[in-house]
Amino acid sequence: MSESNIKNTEKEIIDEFELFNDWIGKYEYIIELGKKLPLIDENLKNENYEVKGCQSKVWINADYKDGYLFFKADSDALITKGIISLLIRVLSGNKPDEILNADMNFINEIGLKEHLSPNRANGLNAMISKMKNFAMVYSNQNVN
Amino acid sequence: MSESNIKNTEKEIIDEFELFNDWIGKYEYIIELGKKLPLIDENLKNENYEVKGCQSKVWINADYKDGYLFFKADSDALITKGIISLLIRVLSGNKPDEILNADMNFINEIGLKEHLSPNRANGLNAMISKMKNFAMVYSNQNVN
Amino acid sequence: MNIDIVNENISFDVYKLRKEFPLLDQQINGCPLVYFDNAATNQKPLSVINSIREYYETINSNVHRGIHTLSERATEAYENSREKVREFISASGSNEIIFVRGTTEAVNLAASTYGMQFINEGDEIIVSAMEHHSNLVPWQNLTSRKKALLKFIPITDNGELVMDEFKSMLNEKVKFISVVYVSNTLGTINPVKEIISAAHSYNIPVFIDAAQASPHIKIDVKELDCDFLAFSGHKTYGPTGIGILYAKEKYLDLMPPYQFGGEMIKNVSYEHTEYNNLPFKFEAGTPNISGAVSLASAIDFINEKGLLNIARHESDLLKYAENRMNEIEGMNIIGNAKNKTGVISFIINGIHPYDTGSILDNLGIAVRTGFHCTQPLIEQRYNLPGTVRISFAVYNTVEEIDRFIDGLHKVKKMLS
Amino acid sequence: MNIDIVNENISFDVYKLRKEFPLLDQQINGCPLVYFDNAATNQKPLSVINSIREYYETINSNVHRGIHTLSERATEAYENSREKVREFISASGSNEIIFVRGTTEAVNLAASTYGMQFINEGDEIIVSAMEHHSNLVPWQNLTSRKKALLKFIPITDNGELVMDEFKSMLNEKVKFISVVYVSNTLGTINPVKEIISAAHSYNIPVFIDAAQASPHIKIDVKELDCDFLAFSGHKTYGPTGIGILYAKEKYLDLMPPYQFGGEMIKNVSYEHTEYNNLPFKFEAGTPNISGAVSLASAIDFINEKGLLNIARHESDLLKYAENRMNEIEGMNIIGNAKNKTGVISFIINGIHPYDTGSILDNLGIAVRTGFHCTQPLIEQRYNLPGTVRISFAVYNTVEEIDRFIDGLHKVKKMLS
Ligand SMILES: Cc1ncc(COP(=O)(O)O)c(C=O)c1O
Ligand SMILES: Cc1ncc(COP(=O)(O)O)c(C=O)c1O
Repeated sequence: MSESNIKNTEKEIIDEFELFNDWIGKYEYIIELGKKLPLIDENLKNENYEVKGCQSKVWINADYKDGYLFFKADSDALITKGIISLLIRVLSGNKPDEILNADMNFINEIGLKEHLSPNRANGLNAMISKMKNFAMVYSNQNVN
Repeated sequence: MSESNIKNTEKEIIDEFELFNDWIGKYEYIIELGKKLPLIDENLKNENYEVKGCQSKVWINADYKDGYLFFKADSDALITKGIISLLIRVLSGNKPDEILNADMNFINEIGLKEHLSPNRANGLNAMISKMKNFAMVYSNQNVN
Repeated sequence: MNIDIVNENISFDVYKLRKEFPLLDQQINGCPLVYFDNAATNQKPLSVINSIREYYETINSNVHRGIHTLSERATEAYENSREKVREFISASGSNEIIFVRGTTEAVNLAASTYGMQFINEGDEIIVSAMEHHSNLVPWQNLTSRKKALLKFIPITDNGELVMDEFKSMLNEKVKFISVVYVSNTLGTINPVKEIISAAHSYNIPVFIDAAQASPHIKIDVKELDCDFLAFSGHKTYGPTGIGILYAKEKYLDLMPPYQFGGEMIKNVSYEHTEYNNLPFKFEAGTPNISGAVSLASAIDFINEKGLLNIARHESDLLKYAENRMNEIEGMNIIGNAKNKTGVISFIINGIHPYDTGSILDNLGIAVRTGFHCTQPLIEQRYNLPGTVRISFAVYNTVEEIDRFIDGLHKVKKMLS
Repeated sequence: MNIDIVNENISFDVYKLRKEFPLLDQQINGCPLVYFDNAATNQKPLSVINSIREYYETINSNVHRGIHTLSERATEAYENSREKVREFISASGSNEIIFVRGTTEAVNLAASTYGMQFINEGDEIIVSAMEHHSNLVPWQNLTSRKKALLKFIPITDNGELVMDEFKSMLNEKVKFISVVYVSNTLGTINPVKEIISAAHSYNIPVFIDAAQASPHIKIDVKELDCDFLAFSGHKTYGPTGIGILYAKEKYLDLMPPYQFGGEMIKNVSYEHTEYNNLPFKFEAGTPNISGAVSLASAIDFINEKGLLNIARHESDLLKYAENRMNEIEGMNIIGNAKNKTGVISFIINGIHPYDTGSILDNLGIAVRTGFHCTQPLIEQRYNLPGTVRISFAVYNTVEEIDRFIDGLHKVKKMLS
């Protein structure tokens, strides 16, 4: 069952981050991840796919295939890309309902929260909302 | 020369107030004085003779006779009446120019200033201004 | 009068509590201060004063736009305060809480945005005959600009709204009502819930001026169902320069912004600006951050003491003071509503309020004299030259009332 | 770089002076704080923080209307502060000094009163291409409501106003000009005196946004002959929630009131209100008394250190920082006016400002990133996604700049 899929990925990430004992290591890792982000099509970098509330530009799109959602994204800031890439790793490839129910608690646990408090977290929350909005759309599609 | 007239009256008042060693005595004396205030005609209690900027209503009028100004006034508050009565005692019966030049320093010296700081002093200053305004009018008349 | 009886219901020790208020411990004109001008502004507990210091010594920074740690901390403190205010007045969302300078600015904001947009020629606005100038002059100005009509709910001699009269004033032309919750001059607690529900049956939005309610009465905007409400920090054991406008989201969404500038924007080009979401749309420029942050401490103080305890204490003081004042010959208490807070306006026959106030001040007793920013109420309704007003806070005591009564006797002796 | 040479002109000891700023002495993310976000808000000396405490512990009371001793003292302190501000900007009368929340409110006040009254369809208002949103959006809104035109003085790539262009924009249709004295993003000190005198030859009044000037440059409204000027307390070593609108008496007299309520009235009846004299006409409601009072302490602090000394110190820091920053490959400094204050906006090739700011923050270095409330300047004029901005105050040191430069090297290492 893929709800535990999400939880498993979260657990994986938490374990990975435990290897770093300072923020530099974590940031370097995030930046690395950012470089591997599955990129959104250039022609989708418009208002509809833009996430409001971030200091850097962020675009997110979702493809729906056989009941599962797959995310792509981009940002002009590297750290932001890294963070989206973590979000995508956790949420991508899951069913809309599972995505809607994800509590994304791993963000607190990997010790990034303190480096991502209100103003920055607003951006983070905006990204998560955008992804959950996609899930909402396709979750309703399922019902109908 | 009646400039010293004004100074003399101020000196008189200062001496009188030195007899009191607390504010109660001073206030009682002021209240007594208030009761003896030369009163303005009832029909002059209108906008033209009203002093703005006091918490109590104050009216002042001046009569000009043979080069000398004589003040009458009234107020609905007793302490205010007492204070105007001191002002009138100092200024009334003098020439407009002398009135214009009076520095009214006795107010500080009788130890009332501390009981008459900004908000209340505004009222005090407004009364003195009104009286000096009369002096100004008649001082100009002299010149012409 | 037995002090123990007066105090038996008080669940806090007022003498101990006074120690939390450094300002109270001073001599004025050689006498220990008696501060009875609490309706004008009340004194601040150490916890509030310390929270201001702490803000400036540890997290001071500009809010919202910064990504550095201090800015994050200042933003968090500022937004936590908004949430604390939301809880304090039981609003549903913290985006309905707008930080303003005070009640006056809140009323002006509503009049200049909602009013300018939705009030038209021939419309009517209703206020009461006991409004503070801050809840009167903005509506005077608006109605005169819009060629609308301003109407007044009349009051009884006791200082209560004539509710039947109010209800008969309601009709389709009435487009807004703004009423004071607690009168700063009379102490009357108005039946605002009844007003609101009557107004809502005509779909008229109601603004509640809660400047004198916030330190004394539990405000519950959900239960009242008011559409707008405002109070001031400085009357609520908090700092000057901060206050709250609450409004229902549906109204805030309809209203154009009030001031323009930083923070209230989402997107700006040379040609055009897109405004921000609530509550930021109404908070242009750098807000009074330290004011907002320490308002949270003031609310903590109130919650800790308990509004019910505070109200009971003040009500005991009110009864005690009214009884003792009525012993004085020639005493006229203005405002005898059944339901009132610890505010007593009075005038002694033949003695001008200014004289009374001046002599009391020389005895170290701070009272207010004059119109209390309700000039039409005093002059036109009660035909008085002003009143003397005493008003209580959580830290006042019966001994202070005794000193005040002694002071009144001295006033009478000196002035009659 | 030899520190002694950098510091030789400084007539105060910056290391000693830093001890007056309690906030500076803290660790952020395990490193000693470097606070380089002074253009957003600067830190407060103990004397200012103490003056707030002293206000609340000794004289807190509502101003103007009270006759009791505390109210007298609070009023005196509040009015003394107004007089201190008058002196600080060399205004002729203290009735030309209006206390407001900050620069944003001052601009809105002018736009909503002078602007709404005197700007008509077809008129033109001129601002510059480098305005802060607070001196742009109010004029956008006004001109769009009035069907008037908003025009922009262009700037060179270096960030200087094109003065010839400006002069050619002047004509009879121009009815108001509002220009920033010192750009918060570029640091440019604009030739406002020249602008004012050119404008006056067409009888056009000029508003000067001095938010970034007050902590760095001696403001002399008489010498400038500006018609309006504004600054914020919180950017001037003073508290949040207080600021100043200066305007010539002749304009203040012409303008209708902005907000209505207590204090701004002389006489009120149910039907009609007569407004108060200057400056009170523009100060409705209980003002930020403690804010005003402690602003006086902030001005005392500045006067004691000397604005010239402060400016010289910051200018030394500016030169040192620019030199060291230019050593870094890919460094682009945005804003290279000949005449600038200690503000440096920059972007490193290929590195997003947000990434730079985030990493610097983790090193305890507080910088600002983004648009700095000048979105059109950054996006439309410079076509950038934002910049990183550092900005200096009297307490910053060359060692802090060194730490910042080390931080930039780390940023480059981590992000390229
Ligand atoms: C009933 C009432 N409304 C409004 C106000 C205005 O509040 P502020 O002066 O804090 O804006 C006051 C206090 O002065 C008041 O007592
Ligand atoms: C140039 C300039 N103008 C106006 C403002 C607005 O000032 P405030 O936010 O204090 O109202 C600022 C600061 O943010 C500024 O830097």
